[in-house]
Amino acid sequence: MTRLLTVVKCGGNPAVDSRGICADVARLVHRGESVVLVHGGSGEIARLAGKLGVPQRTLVAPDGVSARYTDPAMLEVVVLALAGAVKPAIVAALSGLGAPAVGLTGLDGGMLRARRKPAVRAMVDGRTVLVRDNHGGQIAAVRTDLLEGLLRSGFVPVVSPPAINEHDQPVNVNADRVAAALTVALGADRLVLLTGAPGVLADAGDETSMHSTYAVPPAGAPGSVAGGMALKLVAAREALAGGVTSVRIADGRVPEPISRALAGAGTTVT
Amino acid sequence: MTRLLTVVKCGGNPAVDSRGICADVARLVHRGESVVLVHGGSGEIARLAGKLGVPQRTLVAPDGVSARYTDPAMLEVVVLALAGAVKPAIVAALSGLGAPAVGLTGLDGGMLRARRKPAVRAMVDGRTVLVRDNHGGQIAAVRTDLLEGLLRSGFVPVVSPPAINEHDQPVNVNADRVAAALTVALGADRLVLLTGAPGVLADAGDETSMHSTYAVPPAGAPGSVAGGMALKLVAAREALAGGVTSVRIADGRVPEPISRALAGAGTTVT
Amino acid sequence: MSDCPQCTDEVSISDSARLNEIVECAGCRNELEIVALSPTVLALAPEIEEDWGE
Amino acid sequence: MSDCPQCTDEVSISDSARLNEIVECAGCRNELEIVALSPTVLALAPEIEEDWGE
Ligand SMILES: [Zn+2]
Ligand SMILES: [Zn+2]
Repeated sequence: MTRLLTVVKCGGNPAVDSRGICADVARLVHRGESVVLVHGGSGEIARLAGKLGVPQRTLVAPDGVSARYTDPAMLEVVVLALAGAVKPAIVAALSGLGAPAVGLTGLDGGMLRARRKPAVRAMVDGRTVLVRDNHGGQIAAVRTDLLEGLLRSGFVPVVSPPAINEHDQPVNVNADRVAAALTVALGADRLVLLTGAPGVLADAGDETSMHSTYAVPPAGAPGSVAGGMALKLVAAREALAGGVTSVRIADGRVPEPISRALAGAGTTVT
Repeated sequence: MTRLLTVVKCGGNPAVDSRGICADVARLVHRGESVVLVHGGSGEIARLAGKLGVPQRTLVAPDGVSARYTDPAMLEVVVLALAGAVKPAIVAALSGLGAPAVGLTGLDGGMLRARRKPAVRAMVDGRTVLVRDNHGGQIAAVRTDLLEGLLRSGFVPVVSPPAINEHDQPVNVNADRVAAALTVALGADRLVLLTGAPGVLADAGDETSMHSTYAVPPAGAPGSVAGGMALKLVAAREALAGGVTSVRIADGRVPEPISRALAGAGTTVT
Repeated sequence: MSDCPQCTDEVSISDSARLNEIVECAGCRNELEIVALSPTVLALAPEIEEDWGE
Repeated sequence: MSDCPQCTDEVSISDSARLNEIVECAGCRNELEIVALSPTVLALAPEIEEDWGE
């Protein structure tokens, strides 16, 4: 791949403006660059879970880090929302902007292979319990042949969870970490994680407290940042460890959010 | 494309055994043939519409032919069910059988461009009325570059509605006619339409009354066959008119349904 | 009764007529759509190529 | 009270204990999972590499 390749992750967060992100993706593509767009969909997942009467639950690890409790009913909602609602809307929007997009999940072409842990420890009412029906996992392997072929042909891959486990069952994975894993596996030049904040904040309640650079600790939970941002920093660390040289966490709520991030807005993670 | 290419359409109909169909697709792929699998999902659409409280309604044309009334809420359900439930299950099943599948809708790569009619005539309580919020349409153009690239790379494309209209909005289209249009556009060798019956029946209530060949009239509604089969015959006619030489309507409820159809089971449409 | 927008003949409308219903004008044989009720307003119905199976 | 499956020491279980709760054996320091209630049955808890953010 000789064209500049950027992996962009967008939320998730309903505050993030997906029309503006799509317009910016199309702009990059039209000037000859390649983009892989990774998306979450927490807003749509919440909306659909509510409509279908599936409770949204959270697993809190003994160290206080929390994650979505993806029981079988919630896994169904996650896949419906990401593959059946968020992704078609993004693909249609990119198409309308002249950027020929192809929507994919980690199931397609065996792209994202995950390990599902048979049990995870969680805090429930102050007690540590084992949860065995959590269909969340971590990415164990990435196949890039499908993406590389699409990029060569000029398509914009639009990728989301789920991944597929060793028993060929869907497994929910964190979309920020999907973006990081794809950046590494594709040897992409840049990873941009868009979020509903200007960047990594020293004080979560103060948008002026942004770090322009943030050195993520080499292991363990990143200190002094709240849940969602901690996971983005874990993803950023995984990208850096995999040899990615440019990792930015930037504001997804502004016009031209990717171009701004690439021009220096947001937080550079090192 | 020099490898034998077969387009297979599976339902839709919950009676059709999608595991058996996937196993047969994998068998064809493993012996070096190419397959495009087109799917509907009427069972899943009905289930999800029920859960979400969206009424399923039917438009009946003045000539008695009926079709799904896809108002905006139903279009959302159709896309959720096809792209977010039926397709991921098929892709995961094929993956588990060693056939690397890629799930697509007509939105992807601008594959299926449709015209949505601003109004359709329908019979309601014995009166002819114009319905203006039906998001169903007919296929106007097919782009094959995405599918051809995937087939060259050895992937099994798994395709369903929706298509995309001239305003880049999703439009529901009939999946049998998607299969026919793709067969023509790809110059595929064979089209197999699997259904919940042995083939085209002379008497819908008598499975022994199957036509081994059926000459579909060159225009107008095919006579003496019920709703769903009439649409399959319209699709078959479109494929034949486009130069496809082998069009079969066959039983999707049996083991190895595609192999059986290719070996002569079901109805040959001429 | 309501006037045909094409030939200005009077077109009889049943009491149970509904919005978007198609009626035929006996004068000019055009198909008309009821675009408003009470009072009834008629408009020339759009020509639509019928194609079912969508 | 219930017996530790590793060291057979007695492990005290609170009245409000729940299924799949993890308790530590004071004798051998192993982590045990409550795999049944009334009567309480304990099993060695699986070792799990903790990795959140999934
Ligand atoms: Zn008239
Ligand atoms: Zn012990």
